Amino acid sequence: MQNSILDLDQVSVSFDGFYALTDLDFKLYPGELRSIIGPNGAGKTTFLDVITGKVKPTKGNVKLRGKNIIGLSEQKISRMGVGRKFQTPRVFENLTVQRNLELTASPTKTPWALLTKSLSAVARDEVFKIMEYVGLAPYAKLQAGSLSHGQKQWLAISMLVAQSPDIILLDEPVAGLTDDETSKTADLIKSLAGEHTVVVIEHDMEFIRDLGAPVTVLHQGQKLTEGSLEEVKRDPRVIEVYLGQTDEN
Amino acid sequence: MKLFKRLVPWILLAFAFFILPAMANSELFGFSQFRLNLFGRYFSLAFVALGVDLIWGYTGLLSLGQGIFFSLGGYAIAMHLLLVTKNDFTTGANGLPKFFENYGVDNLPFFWEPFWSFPVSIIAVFIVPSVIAGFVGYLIFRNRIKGVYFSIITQASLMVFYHFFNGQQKLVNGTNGLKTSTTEIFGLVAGSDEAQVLFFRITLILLPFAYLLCKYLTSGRFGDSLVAIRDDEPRLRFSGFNPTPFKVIVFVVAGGLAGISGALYTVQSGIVSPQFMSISMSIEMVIWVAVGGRGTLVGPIIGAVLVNYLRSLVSEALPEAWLFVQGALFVFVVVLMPDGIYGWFTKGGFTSMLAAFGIAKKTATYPKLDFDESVQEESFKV
Amino acid sequence: MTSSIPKRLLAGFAATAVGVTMTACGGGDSAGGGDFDGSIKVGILHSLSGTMAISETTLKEVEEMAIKEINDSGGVTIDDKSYKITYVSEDGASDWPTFAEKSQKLIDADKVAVVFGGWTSASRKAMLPVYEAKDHFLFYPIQYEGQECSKNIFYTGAVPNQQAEPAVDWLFDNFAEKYGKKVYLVGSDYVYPRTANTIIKEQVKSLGGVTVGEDYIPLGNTEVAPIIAKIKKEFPDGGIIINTLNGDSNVALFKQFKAAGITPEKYPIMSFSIAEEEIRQIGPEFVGGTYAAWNYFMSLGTPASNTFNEAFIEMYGDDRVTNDPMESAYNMVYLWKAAVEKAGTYEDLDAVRDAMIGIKMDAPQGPIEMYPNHHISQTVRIGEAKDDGQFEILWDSKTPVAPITWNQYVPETKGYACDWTLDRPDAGKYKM
Amino acid sequence: MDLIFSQLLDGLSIGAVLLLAATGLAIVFGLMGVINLAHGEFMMIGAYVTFVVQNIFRPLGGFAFESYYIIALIASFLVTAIFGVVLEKTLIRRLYGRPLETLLATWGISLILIQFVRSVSLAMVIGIAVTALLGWALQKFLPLPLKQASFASYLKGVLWTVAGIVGLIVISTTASIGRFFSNPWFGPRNLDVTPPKWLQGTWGSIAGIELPGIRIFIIILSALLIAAVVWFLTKSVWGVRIRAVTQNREMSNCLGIPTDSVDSITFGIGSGLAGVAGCAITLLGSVGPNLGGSYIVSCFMVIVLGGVGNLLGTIIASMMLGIIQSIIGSGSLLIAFPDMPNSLRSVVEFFATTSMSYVLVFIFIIAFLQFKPTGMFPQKGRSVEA
Repeated sequence: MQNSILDLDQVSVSFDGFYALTDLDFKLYPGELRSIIGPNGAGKTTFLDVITGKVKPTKGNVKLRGKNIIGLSEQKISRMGVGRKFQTPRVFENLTVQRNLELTASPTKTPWALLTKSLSAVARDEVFKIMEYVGLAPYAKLQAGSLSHGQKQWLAISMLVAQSPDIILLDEPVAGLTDDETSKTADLIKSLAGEHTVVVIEHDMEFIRDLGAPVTVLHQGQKLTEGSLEEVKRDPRVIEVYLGQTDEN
Repeated sequence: MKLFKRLVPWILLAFAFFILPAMANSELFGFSQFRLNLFGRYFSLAFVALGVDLIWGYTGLLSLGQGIFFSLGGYAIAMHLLLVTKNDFTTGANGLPKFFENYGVDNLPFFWEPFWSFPVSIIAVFIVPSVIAGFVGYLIFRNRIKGVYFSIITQASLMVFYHFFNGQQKLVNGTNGLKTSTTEIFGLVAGSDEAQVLFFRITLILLPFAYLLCKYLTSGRFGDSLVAIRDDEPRLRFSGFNPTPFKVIVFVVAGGLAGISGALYTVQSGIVSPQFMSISMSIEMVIWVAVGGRGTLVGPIIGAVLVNYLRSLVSEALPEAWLFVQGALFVFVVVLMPDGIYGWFTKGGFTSMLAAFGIAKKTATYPKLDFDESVQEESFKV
Repeated sequence: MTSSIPKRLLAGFAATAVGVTMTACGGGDSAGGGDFDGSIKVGILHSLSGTMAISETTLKEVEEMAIKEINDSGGVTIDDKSYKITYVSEDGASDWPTFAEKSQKLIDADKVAVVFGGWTSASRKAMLPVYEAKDHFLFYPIQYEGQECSKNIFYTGAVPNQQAEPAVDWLFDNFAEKYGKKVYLVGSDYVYPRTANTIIKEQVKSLGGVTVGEDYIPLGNTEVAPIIAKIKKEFPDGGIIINTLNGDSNVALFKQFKAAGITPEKYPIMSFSIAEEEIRQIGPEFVGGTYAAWNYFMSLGTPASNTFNEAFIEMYGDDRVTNDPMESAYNMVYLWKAAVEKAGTYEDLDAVRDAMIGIKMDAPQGPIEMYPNHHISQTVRIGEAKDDGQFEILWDSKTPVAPITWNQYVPETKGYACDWTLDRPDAGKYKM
Repeated sequence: MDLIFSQLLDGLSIGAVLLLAATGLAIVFGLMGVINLAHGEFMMIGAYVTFVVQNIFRPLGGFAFESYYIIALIASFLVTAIFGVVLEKTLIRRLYGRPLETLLATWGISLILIQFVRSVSLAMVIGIAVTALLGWALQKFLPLPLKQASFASYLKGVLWTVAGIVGLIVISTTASIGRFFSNPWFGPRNLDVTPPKWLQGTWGSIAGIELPGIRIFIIILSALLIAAVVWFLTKSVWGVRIRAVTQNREMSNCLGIPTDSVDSITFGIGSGLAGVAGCAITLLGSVGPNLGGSYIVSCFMVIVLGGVGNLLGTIIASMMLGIIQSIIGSGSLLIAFPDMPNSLRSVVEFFATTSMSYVLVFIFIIAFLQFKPTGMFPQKGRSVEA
């Protein structure tokens, strides 16, 4: 058996007695593509918060390549190769598209390096390639704030790609995108898997199906079940959980 | 045309450097030595405004404590001048600055000892504020204190320094502050016209350097990270950046600029006192930047000069009205002109106004700008 | 001051926009009108905005009144020519650097013959180097701590030997028997109270007394609870308190004193900065029964005093009061006029300054004279605040007391004097 | 023991003043995220209202005058609350979500208010009324095509400027009529507010310590006000609405809560509390244009120290600051521990003045925030965005 790249062991998170995650076990292997679904309040975002260091678990262990990362700052974890896209597309609105990408593509992220060195030609080429790929090239010199919602989603994902982390965490990457864009995003994500380890959180079942990846279902901070989408869909517990809910789609 | 635009600031600078002192000398158009001196002060305030712009306009951290660094620079240079000058006006019987006599202080407080030396004092003008800014900044930023909390804490720090300087007569002459008019520098009496013209020119020579420093800091990816901190700091963190050193560096530079500003201002106004650390002074620095245009580097310079010039005009004509005008300025800029004057011009506010009135751009621009000469000059300065 | 705002403002903008220095203020009307042969421009520099505006605007008013009186009675006469006094008023904005800046403006841009201005010691200290550097001419009207003697400044307020020292003597004469020779000092945290208290402490020591406590409150602070606690501890059954607080803190002090049971019956309180105007602001029910030492009280009752009071009320309304600083400010305009007439010039500042010394005047407070140390002799009076907002005069020095600039109680300055008629480099402070 | 008790009492009363002043700010800042630097000036307005009420009642004398203070408390709440609502509707509303901008704008407002009370006269009031009326009328009766023109917003500015200039002319002409019009109502002077007899002097004593009436009254008043605020926020309809809007604005909006009115009311109440604080402060100090400035920084310190949006934190923080200030500033440490080592002694002496006790308090706060950056009682949970 391969060594897991990310390993959550009995992780619990509580806010003033309310448990957002309860004794969650989760393993991720290099190159894997994994989808996570679950109704609202299932703890999906908290799950990402724990991995990226934004929230410190009340209990349990989180290991990245066998190294405990609990208590490390967000930037340290990020530098260890974990990238995240947020639920709402968060980009630097007052920088141009190109500069957004160049900033995240910077290999060393210390003030001194940014002041004295210019970005390598290779990295700059990479940025252009990404922009070409996602169709943002015409907007390269435009301020990110003036992009449409869909374009911002793309830019946010592109920034992750430019950052090129080992583990890519995507929180609702296709919310608010058109069908075309959605399927294009699915293609992009599939092409990333293999070289990177990708976790996708989504409500959009069509999209999850497109990805064709193993699915983990979270409910009330716990792992309900795991398996392929078809298996999961047949699980009576999953049906029960979702029936009570208003499905956003 | 483009070349011309680039030259404009330098022409203006040269004009201010050579022509204004000559005008003041011959009292041409009623432009007196006193006015020249005032303009020297306005320009020296542009330094601190540049610093505020770095930290607030670019990085989004509203410091209400720049007065600390401004005053420290002023105190450093003033104490040096007081120490090295030996004349009846400034020196007491014990060979120390006269005010020490009032409190029966016979030994110079130890921390003033280095200020006998000119080079040390000049370096201290920006190093001392920088170091303190670095220390304070590190403590604050390390804990991820930002937004209004940062503002409030810088204000509290300001109060610490204010009360300390106010309460310590024996060390820094308390409320009275330090006076430099009768001290001597480069063989001139600091309050004399010759020295004042010299200070004016030194200010103008240093200003482009401060500008270029800021330009250097803000133009590359370092500058981009500052803007990124302003836009979405947590996001930047998730991209692997540690914002703390960025913020500390910017705060340090802003502190150093404030120190230089304070020193230049002090020698031109003849006094540094704890009043420079009053709450209002530090907030005013912010409004200069806001009026000129935050997030641009020309803006703060325009703002500092323009607002202070306006202040002189209004408070000479009608002292009571200044607070009204100033208050209105705060509200107006924040609500209706968030980009400031320079931003309004460069971001198309002006053209869109003309367009709104249905005036064709080209033909209307020239007479309009010609008519308002001050606007034309100021907006391209440096 | 709301009159003709737009006109003056617009005039101001128009004038300065083309870089012309302005004289758009107050009485700076066109020069030499009417029956005058010319005009002399003087400067008035007080805080018209900020914390100190409360007190300083009254000085501006009384100086305007003196100028008006002089102009109405023929102006300044030099060589049989009469000159009208015009003035430029500037705002010190309660900000010491601004005082320095505006002084510079008055001297350089407006080219005034003399400046009347200041209130706080800090503002004077800020202006002093400007006048010394430019070798110009300032009149300062407020009682202050002394220990200063500038060639370029004339001081028409009291120095400690004309106010604080006699007051301490008087306190001991009247209350030492009951409370012992113990005093508690309360002051604002700036140079006047600190220096004055240094002198008082030395004096108390030489009189065989002790200073049991000394406290300073930052200007504008209104929290005095800790001080009350300390006073009650030192003086559980009453004792002598000397108060050199300035401004707002006084209101807080007296209100909270009363609430804490520190009342004049048990605690004789002597204040050096409370005059008629302040009684009204604090409220007579709080300060009534406390003492103050001044050279002038509105209730003095001499003909000269009544004339002065009536003229002021005539000009500014019958709800107004006069006080010592105002009288002092009024005097200095007349003193300057007399010196100019004696010197026969207003432009040669050296000559005017030389002529100044020895000028005598029948002021509202009685006879005064300018001494060679640039201070004036004054009569010292002690009054008790009454419910009608006036003082009842309990004691006076009968004759004017000569000013002593370098204090003789303080060891550092003991034996020093100032005499600007002497031709020696250390005339400002020489060993007697 | 005596000493400690009396210092505690002093500390409590200093703290009670801080608490009074900070409660309104805590509501506005904690619930709305608005930094109101004009809060101190609202206190000043409250103090001036007290002064006016006193002058109305003074001629009545007797019982009527003795009870004026109660009416002044209510009046100062109402008047400042109205000021607050007007400010919210005209200015603050445009700046929600931009706290730093609010900070600057409200500072501007505070400057205007300070100068306003200094120079307000009948002429000025007439002038302002004329400006407002004219400005409103000009907008109202503007021909429709002009209203819809592309330059309408600029035209609006021009019209207001015209109205403003007309107002200035009105001021100067009416002022020149006579003193009746031009005399400032309050002027830059400090004014005298006399507490009614029953508040003056001491209210008996406990264990040999006299209880100053004013101090006790302020402690009681602040306790009552806090109780009232807590009741309002937790039990009343509007209070619940306010909390709902604080927690989730969109959701509240969907549920039919008038969020606009909620904002106005919250800000109005916060301002009104400032007015009450101002009224209370007239008992301790003077009424003057600069009254507010000395409190504003301390108020923010209290809130930051206590934790934003937490009334309990505000209470504890203000009492803590009050007690520290009273114990350090009065130098009673020296008296209580007469035989401390010399080095320590000189340090304590160094800080045993009012100025230096401020320095110490502020240093203490900054140091405290090093360990607890979000105050004693931070807001918790996921809703607090990093």
